[in-house]
Amino acid sequence: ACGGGGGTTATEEPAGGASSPASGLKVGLAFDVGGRGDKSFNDAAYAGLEKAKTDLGAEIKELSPAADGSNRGDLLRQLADAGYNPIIGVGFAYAEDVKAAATEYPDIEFAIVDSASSAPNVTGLLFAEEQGSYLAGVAAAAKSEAGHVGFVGGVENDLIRKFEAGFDAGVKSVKPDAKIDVTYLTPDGDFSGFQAPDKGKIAAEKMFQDGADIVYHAAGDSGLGVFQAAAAAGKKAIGVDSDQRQTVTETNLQSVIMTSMLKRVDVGVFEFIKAFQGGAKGGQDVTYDLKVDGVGLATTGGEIDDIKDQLDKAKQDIVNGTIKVPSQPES
Amino acid sequence: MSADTLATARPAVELEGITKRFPGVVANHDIRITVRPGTVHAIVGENGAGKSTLMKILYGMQRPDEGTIKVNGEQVSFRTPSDAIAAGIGMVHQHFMLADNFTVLENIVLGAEPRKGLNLDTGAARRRITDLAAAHGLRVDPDRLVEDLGVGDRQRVEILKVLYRGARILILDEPTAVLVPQEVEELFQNLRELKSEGLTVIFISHKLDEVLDIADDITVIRRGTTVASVDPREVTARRLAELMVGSELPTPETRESTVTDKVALKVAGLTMEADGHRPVPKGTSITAYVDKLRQDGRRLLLDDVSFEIHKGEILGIAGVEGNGQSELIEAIMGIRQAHGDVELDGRDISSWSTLKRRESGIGYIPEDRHRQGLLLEASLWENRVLGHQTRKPAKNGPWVDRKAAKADTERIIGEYDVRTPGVDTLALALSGGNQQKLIVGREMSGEPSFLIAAHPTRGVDVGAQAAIWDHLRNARAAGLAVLLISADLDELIGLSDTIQVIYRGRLVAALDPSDITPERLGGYMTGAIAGTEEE
Amino acid sequence: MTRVGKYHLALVAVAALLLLVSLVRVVTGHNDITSSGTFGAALTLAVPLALVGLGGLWAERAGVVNIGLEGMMVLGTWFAGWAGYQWGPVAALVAGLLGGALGGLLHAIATVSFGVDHIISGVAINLLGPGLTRFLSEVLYREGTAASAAGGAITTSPPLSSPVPEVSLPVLSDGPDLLGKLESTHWFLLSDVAGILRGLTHDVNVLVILAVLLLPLTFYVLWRTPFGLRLRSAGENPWAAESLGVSVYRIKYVAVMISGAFAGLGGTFLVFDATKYVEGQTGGRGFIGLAAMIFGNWRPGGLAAGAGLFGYADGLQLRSSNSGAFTSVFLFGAMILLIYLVLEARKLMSADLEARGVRQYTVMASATLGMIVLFWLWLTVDQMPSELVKMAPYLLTLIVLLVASQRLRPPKAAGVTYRRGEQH
Amino acid sequence: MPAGLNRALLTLAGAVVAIVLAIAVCSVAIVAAGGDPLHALTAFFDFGASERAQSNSVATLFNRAVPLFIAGLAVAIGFRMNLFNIGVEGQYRIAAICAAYVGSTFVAPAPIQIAVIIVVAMVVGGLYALIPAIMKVTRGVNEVIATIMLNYIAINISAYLVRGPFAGARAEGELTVSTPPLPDSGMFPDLNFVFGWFGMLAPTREGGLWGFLVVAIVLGVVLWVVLERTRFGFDVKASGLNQSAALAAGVNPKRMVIAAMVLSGAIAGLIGLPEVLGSTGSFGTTFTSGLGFLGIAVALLGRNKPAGIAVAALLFAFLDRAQGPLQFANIPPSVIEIIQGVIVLLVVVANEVTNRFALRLEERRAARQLKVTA
Ligand SMILES: Nc1ncnc2c1ncn2[C@@H]1O[C@H](COP(=O)(O)OP(=O)(O)OP(=O)(O)O)[C@@H](O)[C@H]1O
Ligand SMILES: Nc1ncnc2c1ncn2[C@@H]1O[C@H](COP(=O)(O)OP(=O)(O)OP(=O)(O)O)[C@@H](O)[C@H]1O
Ligand SMILES: [Mg+2]
Ligand SMILES: [Mg+2]
Repeated sequence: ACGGGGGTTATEEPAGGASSPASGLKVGLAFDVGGRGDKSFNDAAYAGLEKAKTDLGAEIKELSPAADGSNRGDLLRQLADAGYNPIIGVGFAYAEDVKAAATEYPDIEFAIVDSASSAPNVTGLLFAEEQGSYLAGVAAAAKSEAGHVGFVGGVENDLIRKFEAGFDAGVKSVKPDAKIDVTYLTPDGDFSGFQAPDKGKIAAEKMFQDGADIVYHAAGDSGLGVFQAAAAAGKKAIGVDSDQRQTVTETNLQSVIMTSMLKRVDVGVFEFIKAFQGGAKGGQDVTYDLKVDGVGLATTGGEIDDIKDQLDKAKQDIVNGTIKVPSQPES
Repeated sequence: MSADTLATARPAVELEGITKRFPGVVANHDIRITVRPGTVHAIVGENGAGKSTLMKILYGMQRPDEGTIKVNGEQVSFRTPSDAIAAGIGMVHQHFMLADNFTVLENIVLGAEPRKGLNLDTGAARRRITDLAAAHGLRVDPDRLVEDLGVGDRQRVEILKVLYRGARILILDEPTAVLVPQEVEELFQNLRELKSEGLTVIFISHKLDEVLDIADDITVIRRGTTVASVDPREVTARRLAELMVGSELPTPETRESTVTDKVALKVAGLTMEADGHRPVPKGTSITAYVDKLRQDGRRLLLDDVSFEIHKGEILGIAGVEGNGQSELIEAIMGIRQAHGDVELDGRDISSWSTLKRRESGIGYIPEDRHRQGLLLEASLWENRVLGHQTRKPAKNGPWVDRKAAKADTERIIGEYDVRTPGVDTLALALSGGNQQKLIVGREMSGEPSFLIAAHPTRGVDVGAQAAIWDHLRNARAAGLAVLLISADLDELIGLSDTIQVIYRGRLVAALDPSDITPERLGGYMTGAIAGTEEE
Repeated sequence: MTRVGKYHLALVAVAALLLLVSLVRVVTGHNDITSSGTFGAALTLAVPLALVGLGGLWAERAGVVNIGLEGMMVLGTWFAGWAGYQWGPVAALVAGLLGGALGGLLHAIATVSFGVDHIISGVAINLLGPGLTRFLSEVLYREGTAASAAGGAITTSPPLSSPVPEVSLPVLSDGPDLLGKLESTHWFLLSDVAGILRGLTHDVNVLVILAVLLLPLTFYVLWRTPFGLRLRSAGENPWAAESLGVSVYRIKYVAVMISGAFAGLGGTFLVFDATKYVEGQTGGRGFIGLAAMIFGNWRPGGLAAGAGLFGYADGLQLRSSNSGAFTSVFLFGAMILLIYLVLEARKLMSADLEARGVRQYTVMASATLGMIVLFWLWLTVDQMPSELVKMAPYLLTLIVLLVASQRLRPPKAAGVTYRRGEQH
Repeated sequence: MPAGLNRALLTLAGAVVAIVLAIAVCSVAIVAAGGDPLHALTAFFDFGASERAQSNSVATLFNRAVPLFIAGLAVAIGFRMNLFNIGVEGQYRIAAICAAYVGSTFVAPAPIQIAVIIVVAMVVGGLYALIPAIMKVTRGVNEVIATIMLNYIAINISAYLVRGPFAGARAEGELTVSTPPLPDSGMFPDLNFVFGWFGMLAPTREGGLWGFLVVAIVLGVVLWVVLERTRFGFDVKASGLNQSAALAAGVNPKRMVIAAMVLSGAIAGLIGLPEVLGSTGSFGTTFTSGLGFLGIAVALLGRNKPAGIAVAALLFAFLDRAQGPLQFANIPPSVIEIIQGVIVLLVVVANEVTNRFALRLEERRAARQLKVTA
């Protein structure tokens, strides 16, 4: 997934946003279930959209689907009918709907976050979560005194399993015999696992009780429980998506967040809009990986500053292709 | 004591121009009644005449559309029963108003609980209830669950409820419908005692001899309005009936015997376990198994019940309620499992389903029409289909034949004089008596060979009673075998060709109805007299 | 007499169960089965279920079926979060109670005053609760608001302004932590008891204590006071109650609002646990709480057992994805079947003629087969597919229901639309 | 007859009042959110500017209504017997995944292919509903609690199946999982031609107007006939109204529980098919869940009668469709959920109120009649 003309869009067109007239660019965006205000994935996408508004003078419209997600396709169509172009679907769940909408509206450019391009007018905005998670794994292993770490996933779907796979590989690269506990809160299809801090707490508590000293979460709002468990146990946790040491307001929790695996959906969304304005066409994937800093580790708090060299080395190896990070866990 | 003399001067209850309308019915229309204090005042009238409605109005459960109520001379306007209770009125309803899952004590104190701190003071309540029960001869165990009680006990609980609240005016809506003569006599004894203590009793009954026995004044209601006020000493039951319905007082006498020698129903060794039916183990005979059950001290609801009913015969089962009548019926109908054999027209039907039994010619007038006989929220024609859903005229292939069912319902309405606006009326809109007539009509259709009639005229007025008896007699003459269960001993003695007494699940006596009085029969039923009378 | 007998029987059963569990733990080496961690988790998971189940109990005992508990719980979480971030836990508690009670009030108006079908009103409240709270969040927590600056967002409230106090049993489960020491020795039985006790007493949120107290309190109020008698009479036979002057409408209103308040309290507990409101954090607990209530035969004690069983299975499930502790369930099942078989076999020996029959033999044969299969599973499987582990709490509840074929006795008039003066 | 007409008019008036009140309540909310209620109201009727958008919107409306309608029917069967089948949710999920998978394993002419899929869905749904039914009749397990538990179990089973044994091939970079796609012969033909009748453009949206609409209509009619006209329907009604009377009338309650539950489950099995056969062609990550719960509201709103359920389903679909337009009008979409809840409540309240009002009218009529005869 690393190829596909990736990462080049940013350089194809020099930023000339100011010269283009404000009118003309109408960008539509459809959120994943949960919609605005999750301080995470959806909000990051919105941040990119908003940047397009201020920097590129775009007119923007963002829609949230119904709670059961049944109207994802209709939102895309309604945006298309209202003259929005390009249109972005946020989340892999949009894969089929974007594909269908793209065929129905061949003149409109679409993008989908977290899924591959499926039509000539669809750009797949992919993120190498496994690479970022690999770095998180390296950091965890390097910092773990017990040689025992954990991973809490919200919902057991393939996206979250990507995080697990990268983390796993990263940890093993530093301490091959390290113990890694893995817990998913709910099975695929039951999205409550992203909204259950109490369950996140219980899962992480167990890991800390068993001797883990760092737990990485990819569990949305349930991550809060992981932080709480870490704070109670006097151990550390690793956040996800955004720099959670900054977004979490509780001071006692901030200090347990050793680092966060950043997933720059905002960058992806903004770059896509910019490229569109520059006349780029879809039909390909753009992968936001370590190379273009589409993923990475947050350094707020300075807790991983001492292992900076180690992390940089790992990053370099991945960028070079010396290390290939798996995107699905082995078992 | 001057207040006392004043009170005697003032009527206990005065109802003036009471009118109450229900959708489609005017239940009460310009009713006027004056009840003297310290008397038993009876109110009689046909089914649906409006007696219960009137009493509910007096008790604050329903509000009159027009008219005034005076209690002890004061005009009152009751919004809820608690207002009526506060004015010293208590009511025993026609249908039991008891919470089955509560104990007797809980049922009695509800709404007037003695307290100790925040707690319910059960000790004080129990003492009070035991005192009251002793004072009025109303035996009950305060700690038993009501669902385990027989009807007689329940009736006592209802009366205790009223006395517990210190009511001075008692309304009793058909309290005797479910009692045996001894119990009725006991109740009347109590009422006379209450009367002598200065209490006022308003008493409703369809049994006119009872009314004449106990009442000091009688008011007759017809079609929702008062038609006469009579003095019981100056009126006969016959005259009273004429006032009510404009017809003669019917008697349940059967004339000549129509009993044939062909056995219609044969029941042998019917035995039912109290704590759930268990199949007889392989290799054991039923008798051995049942013997073992008895030895083990297991309670048996039915204990080796055997009898035969011939075509054209009515077999009456006498018994105080709760002695196994319901179980016997349900075993014959296949609703509850039991050991033993049931044969219909020579065929063993003991393993048949209820449906198949009905199809092969068993009719069933259940004891509790609301529970087992009707779909209250369904139309009359649908109620006609009930139990006949697999037979003509209700059925047409897999379909329900609506047209034929409606036509046949019209027939029943005509033949049995069911008072209703039409076949599409909901069953719940009919008065109890009319509901009963519909059920009798339904069960008689399709010419059953055997009929179970449980309390066929309970709560039915005299006119309708006569009609139902006529129908039973005619069918019997045509060869119908009937198992009759009734708490009305006159009915039982009058209609039956043979009477069997059931006591604690056993048939304890076979009696000849031609030379038995209700009083003697009551003796057998309560176990006071034992042994079988020779014919 | 029989009551005492039942009570003793229950004690013996609990003791036997403990023995069995301890045995399984020692054999399998999965100490987590009775660890304080597991029981702590079980408690955390059981308490909201118990609270919401109590909510159901209050309503249904008064004759109103409350399927809207989920919606009321959602209201509870939102209001607790909203008040909590501004004024702290006490305010959160009050607001959560009131939020739930508001839902209850709505349900009461619809079902009691307007005679609307109880189920439909409940379903409507389940639609309304999430809709209304989402809407409030969209208005009050959107960007640029003070709440947003304090860390709120549309899907979460800002955190509680001060932490919720937690307490432990002094000496035993805190400080010297004697129970903890005993637990870590992993002795047969003793450590199990210690683990269980410590789990239930270590670092317990004050709301847990409140919730645990509410169970006996509910029993006391409903079964020992005049008010409770009236309330239950409204659920058994409202017409009888009415005929004795009980104001059934008022009783029902009070009961349904208390029911909502309990659901709201369950929601508040979740907020306290997460230190904030999180959209969707109730996760269907309203329904499971209702199930716990039915499981418990509309009684507080049974309800607690139901919630506890579910909480335990859920906690174990969440904590066992790595250790495979869940496979010991197979052994546990096999042992239960073994005990059953021994008991049955003894019955056969006693030459009781009832006991023998084709049915009896088939039951025993299938029990034997089941035992062998379970035992074999325990020996061969060391990691179950995670989905199967996840459904264990639900499956377990079903199995317990099947085995302990109970004679359920719902309040007779529950769900019946009651109208003053219109009984049939 | 005028009485019946009166009744119908009253009911209509009640519904209108309820909807007006619901709008009023929501207007308050909208104003609180800083929006313009009038704007919002027009958004509900905003089916798009272009003809294409309009026909797409209409298709969306019906495509949403169809599964809701089927869900309502499934729930209603149980309800008519006082059987509370909350398990529709789980039944349709399990049925859909099995049907989608079985349908993808072979290729046959369209009618056969589709028929097999439908039969599999109904059988699986029915069997899954059989579990609580059997638990109820043999062990007396309350069906509410059993079906709640089985719903969660269904989620887990289907998650396991779709990722394991029933998983289909996936494109590179795709993170959704699904069963293998159905062959073309498994896709239900659309009904786009209908738009031609009204002089509208055919919808361009994927799947167009789902042909399963026809199945739903047929199902509704058949069910109406079965429930209202056959002996089975009579037995169901009798059991629902009075269990003991039904028993005494020879209706076998155990058999009825099983029959009603299985029928309910079989119909529930169809709920997922419009989507699978109409557009997605497989069961996967984005499968619409929650229809079983909405079905409860729809069934009750429609008073457990097929025609009423159809109206209720259309109303819900109408409201759901406005999710997009409302957001275009800058109204928070959560308003829809509020409106749905409020409408459900108010419509039933209005129903009760009008019923009482009608009764009162009848009382007065009776009184007048009496005066005439007296
Ligand atoms: N709540 C009600 N709603 C509608 N109609 C009613 C209601 N209560 C009573 N009725 C009707 O009012 C009439 C009078 O009924 P009521 O119960 O007073 O008769 P009754 O004299 O007690 O008859 P019975 O001897 O059968 O007890 C009947 O036609 C009955 O159907
Ligand atoms: N809400 C109601 N709507 C229509 N009819 C009613 C209603 N409530 C009661 N009725 C009918 O009115 C009649 C009178 O009721 P009541 O309680 O006095 O007992 P009853 O039916 O007269 O007694 P019984 O059946 O013993 O003769 C009953 O037949 C009952 O079915
Ligand atoms: Mg009466
Ligand atoms: Mg009557």
